[in-house]
Parts: sequence; structure tokens; C-alpha cells
Amino acid sequence: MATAEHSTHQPAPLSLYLATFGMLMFLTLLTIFAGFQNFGMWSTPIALGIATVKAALVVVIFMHGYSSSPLTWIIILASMFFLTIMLGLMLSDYMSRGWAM
Amino acid sequence: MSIVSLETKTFEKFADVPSRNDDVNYLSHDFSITSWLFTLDHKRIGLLYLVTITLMFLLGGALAGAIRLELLTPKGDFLTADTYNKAFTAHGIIMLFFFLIPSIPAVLGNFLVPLMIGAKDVAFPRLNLFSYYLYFAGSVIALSALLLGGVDTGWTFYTPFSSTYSNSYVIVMAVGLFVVGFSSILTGLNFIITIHRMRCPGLTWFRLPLFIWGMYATSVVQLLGTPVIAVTLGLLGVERTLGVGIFDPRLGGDPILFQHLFWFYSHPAVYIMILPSLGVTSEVIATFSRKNVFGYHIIAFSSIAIAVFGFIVWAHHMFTTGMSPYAAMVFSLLTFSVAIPSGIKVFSWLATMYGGSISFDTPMIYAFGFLGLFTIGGLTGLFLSTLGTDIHLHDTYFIVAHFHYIMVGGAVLGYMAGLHYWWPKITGKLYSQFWGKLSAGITFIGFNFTFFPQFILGYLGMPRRYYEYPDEFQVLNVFSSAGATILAVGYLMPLVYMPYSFFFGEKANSNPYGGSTLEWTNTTSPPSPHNFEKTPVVTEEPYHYHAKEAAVVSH
Amino acid sequence: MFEEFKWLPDQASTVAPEVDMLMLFIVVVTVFITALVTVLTLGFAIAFRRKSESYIPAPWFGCIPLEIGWTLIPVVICLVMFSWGVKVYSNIVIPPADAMELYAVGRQWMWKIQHPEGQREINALHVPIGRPVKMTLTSEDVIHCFSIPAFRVKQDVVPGRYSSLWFQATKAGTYQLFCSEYCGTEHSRMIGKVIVMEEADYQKWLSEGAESGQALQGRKLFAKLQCVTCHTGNAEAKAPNLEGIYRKHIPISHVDGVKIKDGTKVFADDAYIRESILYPNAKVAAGWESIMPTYQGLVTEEELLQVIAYIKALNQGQTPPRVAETLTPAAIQNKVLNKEVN
Amino acid sequence: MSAIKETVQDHGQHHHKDLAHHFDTLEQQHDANTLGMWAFLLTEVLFFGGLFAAYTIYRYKYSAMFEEASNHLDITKGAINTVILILSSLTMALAVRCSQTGNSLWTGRWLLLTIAFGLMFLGVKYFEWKHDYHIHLMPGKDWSGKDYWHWQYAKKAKDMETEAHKNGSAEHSLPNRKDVLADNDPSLGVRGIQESQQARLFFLLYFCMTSLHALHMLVGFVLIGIIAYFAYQGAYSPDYYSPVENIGLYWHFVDIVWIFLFPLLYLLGAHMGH
Repeated sequence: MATAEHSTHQPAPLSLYLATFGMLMFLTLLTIFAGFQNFGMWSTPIALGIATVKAALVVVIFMHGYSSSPLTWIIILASMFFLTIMLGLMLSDYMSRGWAM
Repeated sequence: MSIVSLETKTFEKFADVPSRNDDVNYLSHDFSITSWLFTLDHKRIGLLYLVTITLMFLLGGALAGAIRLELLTPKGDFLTADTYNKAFTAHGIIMLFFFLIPSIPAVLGNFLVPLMIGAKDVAFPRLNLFSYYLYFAGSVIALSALLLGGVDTGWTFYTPFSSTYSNSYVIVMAVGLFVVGFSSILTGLNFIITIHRMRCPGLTWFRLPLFIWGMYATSVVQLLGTPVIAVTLGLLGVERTLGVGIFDPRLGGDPILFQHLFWFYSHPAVYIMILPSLGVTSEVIATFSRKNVFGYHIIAFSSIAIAVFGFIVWAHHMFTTGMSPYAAMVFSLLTFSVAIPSGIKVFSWLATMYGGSISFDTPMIYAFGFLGLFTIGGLTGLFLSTLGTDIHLHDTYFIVAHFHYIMVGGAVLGYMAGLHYWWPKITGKLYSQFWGKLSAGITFIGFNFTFFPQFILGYLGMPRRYYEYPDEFQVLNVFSSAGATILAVGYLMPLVYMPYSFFFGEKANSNPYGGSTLEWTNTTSPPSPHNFEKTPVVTEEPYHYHAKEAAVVSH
Repeated sequence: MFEEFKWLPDQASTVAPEVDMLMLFIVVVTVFITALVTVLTLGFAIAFRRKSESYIPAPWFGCIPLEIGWTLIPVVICLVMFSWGVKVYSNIVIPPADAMELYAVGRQWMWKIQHPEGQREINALHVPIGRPVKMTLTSEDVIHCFSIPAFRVKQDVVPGRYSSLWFQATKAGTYQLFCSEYCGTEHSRMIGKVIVMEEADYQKWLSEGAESGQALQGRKLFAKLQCVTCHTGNAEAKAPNLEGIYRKHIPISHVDGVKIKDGTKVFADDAYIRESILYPNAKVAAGWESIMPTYQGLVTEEELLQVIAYIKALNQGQTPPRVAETLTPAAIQNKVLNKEVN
Repeated sequence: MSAIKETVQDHGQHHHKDLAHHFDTLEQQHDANTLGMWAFLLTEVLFFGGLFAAYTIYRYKYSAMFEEASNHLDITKGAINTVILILSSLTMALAVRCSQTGNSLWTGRWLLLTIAFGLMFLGVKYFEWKHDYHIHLMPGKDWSGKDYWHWQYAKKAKDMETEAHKNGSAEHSLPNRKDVLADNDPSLGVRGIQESQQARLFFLLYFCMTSLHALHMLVGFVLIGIIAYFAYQGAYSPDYYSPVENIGLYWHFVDIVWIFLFPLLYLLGAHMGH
């Protein structure tokens, strides 16, 4: 029997999940294809870009990101922000070592 | 009224919150051992932490005593070189990971966060108990590492010494810290969800007590920083067992990478230690000046600012390692960004006291001590953030003095202030104000006597972690060791009069100091097992003090 | 115990007064703000002590100008400290071009210092007054830290790479040399003396203690390690001519075995020479085959520094002939056996 | 004395069997559990972040060798694994959806299917690592700085493998150790040591990251198994399904980590031709 207040989330239609799965498969093939091309210095950003799109798909659809509270999004963005801080500032040290004073 | 009033003052004028029956509170409703060891009640878990942490503090303090005794004489004649190295490593590890990081969040935080936000318990009680047992297991593993033979790498575990050259029990200690790290993560997680989702009706974010803001900022830092030290210790373990050269320069690795990964956590860790004390001080100064906190929003946001800025400044520990000068300048500039919020807090507290009605109870005396020492500690940080002076002062006793002023002068005095302020709520008993103020005074004097000479020693150039030192440093070292004995007395006194008050102290009513937060106004001392008879509804902004004939709480 | 007691460290280098001035500025700021906070705390505590239980002070929520004041003023002070600190830092970190080169190798629990003229000292450093000295530092085991408080300089010594530090002594005398990065059991015994001498005394010290010079040692090694067999410096040499290559831009053709666009040059400093000895294939000189074997593990750090010193001192036409008195022990042995005497 | 604080009667929320005593409503409990899981995933992001930082720094320092070393990994096996893991992510999402609609039988089935795909993933991983072990890519105590023949052996094995593929025969033999040591020309000596050190760092990071990921999958199997068991008991309903949703969030996170690991580790050297 349904209790007084309605269950929290209305489950998404099955087709949405299958479509997302299809999209993820396509993007995986795209990643492999992009891997074999020689984009020179652009190969890593492209690979990471595709991976980020796939991760975003998983977060938004599979992990119900679309219907989550804004606080969830703050947590997601915080994790990306602090990871970038760590990688970025560490790389800044290693990259700027060669520059003469 | 004399400044130091000796008799214990109770505020009978404040309405006592009647509980259904006086004898049933969270302490007396069940005396069995299992009810304590398997309790899910956040208040009892707080007390479990209190006992374990006090033992760890005493062990760390004893090691500090041994170090200060050794440094009385230039030649090393009390301990052998190896034992001295193991002593200061153990002192560092125990005091930081097993006392300072868990002290206020686990003891006062566990007890007060649900009470202050009108909740029945933390969001995940079972997880809370699991955190305690993780802390307990971590400390058992760490102590076994010390008993097996100790660790001689310093609490920073710098490679390649810790990974290839040290033949002490580094891995056992690393496992211990790995385990205790997760206890810190899970406590932080618990508090964040509790504060977000379990506030009572009417308690908006800007009606929250500032202690809760401090705990929230601390939990954010615990959540974001601790996993990185976990994976760093994991890599150190892999490097030490398999010798695969991730940090070993002979095999292509880079020891500076270890320092980057280590300090990415360990600098925010010092903000885990100080933020709770900043929260406690806001509460104590507001209550004992009986005046609302000046610039509430600014203080709340400055706690969050300190938590976030704490993550972008870590490389000021590495200015002399030969990192690139440009990166050093970037980190030096960023490090100044942390000094500003700390300054704002201190000036706002002064403005809070301005025009207040200040009573000199023990917590307030500790808070005065905190104000002075935290200011000196913070300002000496400016020497180390400025590139020009940091080169000379790095790895000298100036740094030892700086972080002791912040940790011992700041965090521990804040912890003592909090303990004395909420003791009547935790135990329902009043401790003797005379002994409380006396111990605060002795601690303050002993502390300054111990650590101020070390600033001068540092400027003279005496390096850290020296077992033997040149003769010209002896005079100041003797001063410092003498001061340490006074400090020891100051710390041991609460161990006497606090337990004494627990058994023989005078019964405290529900609001002896006239506090304005929910735990004072809506719960009995000590609180009932389910905290509140009825879930409170908050209708006013925080720190709103009323004239004494306040309406009795309707129930 | 009392006779050597002093409140301030000696100022014995050009950069010391600058650091002390900056230090004084921050001390003044610290003392001022601490005094301000202490006076206000005690003043308010006494002035606003609780006189009656029923008095409830009027709430004071905020005062924008006050808050802006105590935010901007610290920001300004911090920026002043930052920029002054960067200025002093660049003086500490950038060595003058004409600095005298010294080498120091840290290993567990001693400092080994080498002078270009050949002197080798343990835990002692003799330097002339008034001349800039650039120290090239490395470590054979763990991280140490070459620190001279009297000169206000300090530099971590990381194994596997060169780091550098420079100072110019301004006052004669004997000062402390410390290792200030924890490095094990005898960390506190890894100390030494820095003896600053007048120019004349320094020259005298150099000459009397002149074992065979650093470059001379390097020259012997140049032969012993068979470098001279390929780097003969003449037409049929199988390896580049090393005469006068120090601090020159050398055209290279391969990096890590990968062909790169020609015309790229590399600056031949100590690090490049060291890398080419240990990892010859890292940056192969243009126009030459990469046939040089590695000396990784065959040559110690000190010998490496000596060979580098020799190469730096090598100028036009000085490559030693292959034979001459640089016979390898084996060659001498054969000579004696076959009774050839030349 | 503090502000006046009225208290409110607990409105008639009769105690739902799944509502914990310290929560007021089911909605609040569900939100708290989900947020708790997201916060835990935040710590996992930074836990893996430490390894990604080490990877980033060493790849910046030794980029040429990282690409060559990554060429030794089997891209087909990596691709298959990626597909399998995304499939398991789909089955997990369907499991959560079924628990939302109260179909507990299919919740359990989808969960078991997720475990099945996970086991397939680890199976492929097992064969991959076994192959890597045989061609001496596994960094270990014996692969010390001095001798570098492990790396030579691995390169020879790869060359023989490409030969075998060229002339069509699937099966290829492994080079025996002696001849690798024999034709170990001295001039390669230094190149060998430097290459071997940098390659070993790549493989060390490869094995650290993939084994940490595999460890997280093993923990995932245990948790999914427990929750599948309770699902079969009908413990979850549209009002109380947060355990299923939380394990779903955890599993999707493990999938996302692999989504980043695959291009960063396997496809690094792909453009250099297999």
C-alpha cells in the first residue's frame, strides 16, 4: 500500500537506459578509434574528453543525476574541482622546473 | 565582582528543563558493559572517544617529556640517537593522528552536533560506532608498531629514507595510520550528512551555531584530504616491500612526488585540527560575553574559506626541496590567502567581546589563552609563507615553535575550553572553578615558557630533530625544558579535578552558563537518551540572549 | 655555556642583511598585532566585565567599515610581505654568473666537499671572503639539506639530481654547517664548519693542501675509463670532440633513440654532461653514431664530478694523446712482459 | 536565557517498518543514505586521484617511454573489458529500476547478472595478467635497476607475437631466456637500463591502478551478493530501496574509474601502430 507521501522518484522509462547503453557503446568505439589516430599533442585531451562524456552519461542517467538534489551536484563538482587542483598544481611544479630564473 | 570569582556560580535563574524523570539520562539508563561497548548513542560514543584520546594524549605527552629531557644537554646522554629519533617520530604521529585530529570532532563533535541541531542522533549511528572501532584498531596497530621497535622516519615518512634506508617498522605504522584515516573520513561523512539533512524545523543554515559551521568545514577537509594520504601510504608500502622504484631515485622514481602527495593531505590536516577549536571559541566567547557573535556570516564563511584554501597551499612545506622557483612563488602567494580569514575571526571575536557582559569562568580563561596564542601562532606563519625568510627558517626550531603555538596553544586550549564549557552538559556535574582557572593559568604560562625560546632558537638556525646540538643553543633549550615541566603540570591538573567532579561534583542544572544553543536550552544535564522530549522548533537567529526572567519552556 | 650565547645569528653573507631586514619587518608586524589583540582582550575583559546578572548587552551584528578595514589591511600587509619575500628569494636563488664552483656530496652522515683545484674535505668548507661561491650539490643515498644559518642559505640535497646553492661570504670567521633534513640515526652529527678566510690565506690554504687537482684527477679518469679511445679529438675520432664544449649549445639528432627535427640544440651544462655519461643515448650529438656504453654503476659520484671538471677545463687541442703516460695498468703490464721500453 | 523555542508534537507519522528511529520521514532517510553514498564516492575519487596524480607526473616526465610501454598491453582485451563493464553498469541500473518499481524478483536477477559480468571482467583480467607475467612485464623485486633483460625479453616476445599474427598462426611461442641474454649487445646497455626503469614505472602504475580497481570490484561482488539476497527476500519496496540504489552508485563509480583507466593506460601507444 502506498504510504502517505509518494515514493521518492518516478523510475525512468526502460528505453532511456537502453539508449544510454547504446550511446556508451558508441563512445567506447569512438575512444578506440581516436586512440589509433595520431593527433599528436591533442590525443590525450581528446581521449579524456570522450571519457568525461561517457562518465557524465553514467552519472546523469544511470546514477539518477538528473533527479538528484542540488547538493549531490555540489559533491560531484567538488570532487572534480579538488582533483583538478591536485593534478594542476602538482604539474605546475614539474612543468616550470625547466624555466631559467 | 572580583575578576577571579572563586565560588562556583550556578545560574538558578535560568529555567531548568524538566525531564520526565530525573534519574533516566543517557549515562544512567544502562550500566552494562555491552551497553557502552556496542552503544549507538552518539553521546556515549563521544565519551568512548574521550577516554581513548586522553590515554593517547598522555602517551604523546610522556614522549614529549623524554624529548625535552634529552635536549637539556648539548651532548646526547639521556637517550641513544636511535631511541631519540623513534621518540620524536612517535610523539609526532600519536599527537597528530591519534589526538589532535580526532579530539574535538570525535569527542565534542559526536556529543554536540546532533544536540545543537535538534536531531535524535547522527545520520548513520552504526557507522559512527564503526568509526570508533576503526580508531581503536588503528591505535592498537600503531602502538604495536611502537612496541615492536618503533619508527625512526619522522612523522613525515620522507622517501627514499622511509622506503629503502630505514629498517624500522614503517609498514606496520603505515597500516595503523591507514586504518585510523578511515575513522576520520567516516566521522566527517557522518557529520556532513547529519548537518545537511537532520536539522530540526526552523533551523536554517544561518541560525546554526558557529561550532556547527566549524565542524562542517572540518568534515569537508577530512573527507577530501584523508583518502590521498591513504593511497600515499599504500604506495609507500608497495615501494618498501617490492622495491619497484616509484619513489627511489636510483630506479627512476622521484622522492619529491612523495612529498607532493604527502603534503596535499598533511597541510589540510592541520586545518582539521584548528577549525574545531575556532568553532568552540566562537561559542565560548559569545556565551561568556552574553552577546551575539559579531559578523556571524563572515565567521561562518571564513571557516569554509579556510577549509577550501587549505587545499591549494601545500607546497610551502617544500620551498627548499629544489622545486621550481616559479611554483614556489605561486604557493607562497596562495598561502597568504589562508591568513586573512584567520585574522578576520580573531578581530570579530574581539568585537564580540566589545560591549558585552563578560564573566570569567574557566572556559573563558582558556578562550583568552587561545586568543593570544592562536594570534602569535598564526602571525608566525607569515614568516614561513614569505619566501625570503622561509629559506632560512625551514626545518629549524622556528617551525617547531610555530606549529606548537597553533596546535598546542590553539587546538589543545580550544579543546580544553570546549571540555570545560560542556562538561556540565556531558556529566551533569559542576567542576571546581578555582582549580579550572588555576590549571588554565599554569598551562598558559608553562606553554609560553616552553615554546617562545624555540622561536629564537629557530632564528639562530638550530635544525629540527637534532639529538645533539652545538653548545651555543643550550641556554634556550634549558629554558624550554623547564617550561615543559610547568606545562606538564598544567595538563595533569584537569585529570584530577574533572574526574573528581564527575563523582563528587555539585549537580548542574540544564543551563549553568546561560548558553543560547539548543543543547543548553532544550535538554537536561546530562541529556536523556533521545536528546529531546519533543523535536524543538527554532524561530530566532542564534546567540539571542534574553533577560533572566525568560519564559519557562512550554511542554 | 654562557660565553657563546647570542640572541641573533651572525650576518656573514651578502644576502643575510636582506633576510634580516625582511625578518625585522615581519617581527614588527607580528609584535604590533599581538600587542593590539592582547591589549584589546584584556581591556574589553576588564571594561565589560559582568556587573549584574540581568544586564543583557544590545546585540551588535556587524559594522561594514570595520570589517572591510580588518580585511583589506591584512591583505595589503600580506602583499607587501609576499613581494619583498620574492625579491629576497630571487637574490638567494639566482647565482651570479662569475661564481666560483664548488661541489658537495652528501651521504649518510657526512658532507664531502670538493674544490675545483682538487682539495677534498669532509665536513669542512674553506671559502674566500668577498667572492661568490656556487655549490653544486648531490646526495648518494637519502635527502639531506645543506644549510649554513650564518649565510641564511639552505638547499635540500636530493639523490639522483643536482641542486645548487650560492652565497658570498662577507665576514671572516668560522660558522656552522648543518644537515637540516632528517636523514637517519646520525642526522645530528652530520654537521661541519664553514671557514671564511681572507683571499691571501685562502690561496695559501689552497696551495699547501694541493693534492692533485680536481681536473687532474679527471684527466687520469678520462684515460682510465677509456673515454680517450673514442673522444680522441682528432680526425679519425669515433666520438665528438669534447674540447671547449662546456656551456656551449650542442646540436643533437636523437632524443631517447627517437629522431628529432635537426637543428635542435642542447645547453651543455653539468647536468647534460652527467646525463650523457650515465645515459649516452638520452641526447645523441648530431652526426654521430650512438655507440657509447653506459658508465652507470662503473663510476662513483665523486669520479663523475672529477671527469666533468676535466671536460670543463678542456680547451682547444688539449685532448691527451691516446698513449702517452696514460697507459692502463694492463698495458703497462704487457709492456713490462714484452720488455719493450720506449 | 535563550530564544523562545516552541516544541512541536511529532505529527502522526506511524513508524514505518523501514524507517530508522532517528529519522523523521522516509524521504529524509532516503536522501541521507543517498547523500552519504555520494560523499563516500567523493573520497573514492580522491583515493584513485592520488594514483592518477602519480600517473600524470611520471607520464609528463617519461612520455616517450610510457607510450612505448603501453603498446605492450593487449588493447582487444581492454576493449572487451570496457564493454563488459558497461554492460554490468546497465544491468545494475536496471536492477535499481526494478527495485524502484517493487519487482524484487527481477531486482535480484539483474544483480546476479551484474556479478556475472563482473566475474567475466576479472576472468579476462586474469588471462591478461597471466600473459603479462609470462612476458616479464610484472614489476617485482627481481626487476632491479641494474639488469634490464626483462624489458628486452618483453620486447622480443612482442616482436614474435606480431610475426605470428602476420603469418596468420594464432599460436606463438615465448622467447627462451638464454637467447635474450645472449644477444644483449652492450651498446644497448644504457638505453636498456633507462628504458627498463621508465617502462617498469608505467607497468607499476598499470598494475597498481588495475589491481586497486579489481579490489573495488571484489568488494562490490560481496555487497551486491548480500543485497541480492535481501532483494529475493522482498526486503525492498518503492518506499525503501536505498541499499540497492547505493550499491548501484558504487558500481557505476567503479565503471567510471575503468572508463578513465582504459584510454589512459591501454590506448596511450595505440597510434604508434600495433
